[in-house]
Amino acid sequence: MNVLYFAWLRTKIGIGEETLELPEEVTTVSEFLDWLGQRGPTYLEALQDRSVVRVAVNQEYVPFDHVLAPDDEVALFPPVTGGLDGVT
Amino acid sequence: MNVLYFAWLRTKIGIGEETLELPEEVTTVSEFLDWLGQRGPTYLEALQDRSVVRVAVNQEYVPFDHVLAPDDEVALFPPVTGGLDGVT
Amino acid sequence: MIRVQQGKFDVGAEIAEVCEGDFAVGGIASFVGVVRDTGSGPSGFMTLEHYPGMTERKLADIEQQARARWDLANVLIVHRYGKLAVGEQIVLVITASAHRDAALESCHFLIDWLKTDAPFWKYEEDGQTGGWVGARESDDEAKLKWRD
Amino acid sequence: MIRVQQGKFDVGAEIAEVCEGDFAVGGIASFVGVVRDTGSGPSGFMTLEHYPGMTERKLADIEQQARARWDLANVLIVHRYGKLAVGEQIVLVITASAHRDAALESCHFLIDWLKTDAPFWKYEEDGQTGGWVGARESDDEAKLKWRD
Repeated sequence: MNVLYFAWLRTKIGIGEETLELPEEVTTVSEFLDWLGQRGPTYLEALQDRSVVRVAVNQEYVPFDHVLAPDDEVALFPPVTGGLDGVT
Repeated sequence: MNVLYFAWLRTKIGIGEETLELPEEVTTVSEFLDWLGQRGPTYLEALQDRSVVRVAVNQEYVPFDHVLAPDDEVALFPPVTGGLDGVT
Repeated sequence: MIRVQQGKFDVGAEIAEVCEGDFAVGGIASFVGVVRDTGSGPSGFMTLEHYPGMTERKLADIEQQARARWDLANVLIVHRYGKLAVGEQIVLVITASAHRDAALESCHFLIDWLKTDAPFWKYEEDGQTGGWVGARESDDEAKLKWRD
Repeated sequence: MIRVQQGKFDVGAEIAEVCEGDFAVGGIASFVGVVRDTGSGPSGFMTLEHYPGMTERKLADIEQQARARWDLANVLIVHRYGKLAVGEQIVLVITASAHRDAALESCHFLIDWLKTDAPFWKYEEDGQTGGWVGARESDDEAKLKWRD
């Protein structure tokens, strides 16, 4: 499975992209995040507050109970801060 | 008194600008329009429907009972059709 | 800032200039009006007559009204007059602000005013016939929405 | 039409192109967003990160929503990413229509969406320190007004 990280999730985890083989018992996004957190302290710290983690599967937002497929592109990122910058 | 004509008032009367000496008894815009209409058939025709004649004195809109002064710049024109053209 | 001119304007250059060096400006709204095809086909044209002097006064006045009502860093209104072909840009309104709502709403307000109250008269020609354009009532209604 | 790019855009050229040859278009509304000075002074800058592919999908989707809601002849959204200095143009929205309300309202709608939902993340730097920008709640409220 191809996994992408953006913004501070990327800088905390230290990489922007990796290919991971998920164990069979990991089926939902939520289970995937639990499993990912056990891969090391940087993952654990980056994923500890789930309220600021958004997940897209194949470039569409999904809820945490979404079921993953082996060929999915999974992206983890903080809530978007919007594009437009200059105005209130 | 300097008198200006715009749009179809200009094309009907046939000139864009003229200097006129008003008789003493002509004091208001309304009296001025009556007097102007007697100057010839083109004036009469142009001014016959007062509801489509707008008057500005010294570049400000004035009502028909406005009192004129000898040095005024008086402009006669139809209701404006606006600047912007392309959109509804 | 207002300008009444015969020549074309350069939208990109005007937008760049309107907030040059002003780093508090975050958003610039603009509206460009184009001479439409009024059924005469793309070869038609329009002549815009105005009252030099009074036009500038009226435009400057509406700019002040917009500035009093919204928090604007800058305002530019450029209006052309003279003979304009179908497809030509005729009017440009730019409003710059730190607030996107202020920029967009004031731009809308100015455009509604220009559509109805700008002291211009239009003469339309399709190559064979021509005529002065009359006032439109529906535009006056659009203006009423800006009343407090 | 949507574009996500690193390089600058030319507002005037984009506006001219958006209604090139379309004589039914009478008005073109646009909005240019500029990188503001967030207190770091005019020498600060911002890096805009995005998710290539998803960004384009999301922008194309909101364009379709605007076209479904308003009678628009054309829509262009250009959004930049990468490192941008204070004062640089960051986003451009152009909406062209035969109706000024449609052009201006849809432009406002798209800008509100871009401000809140465009899939970008901002990293601000003032030369010494830097940090990721958090989401803002007040912007979400602005978006609610477009709900039917």
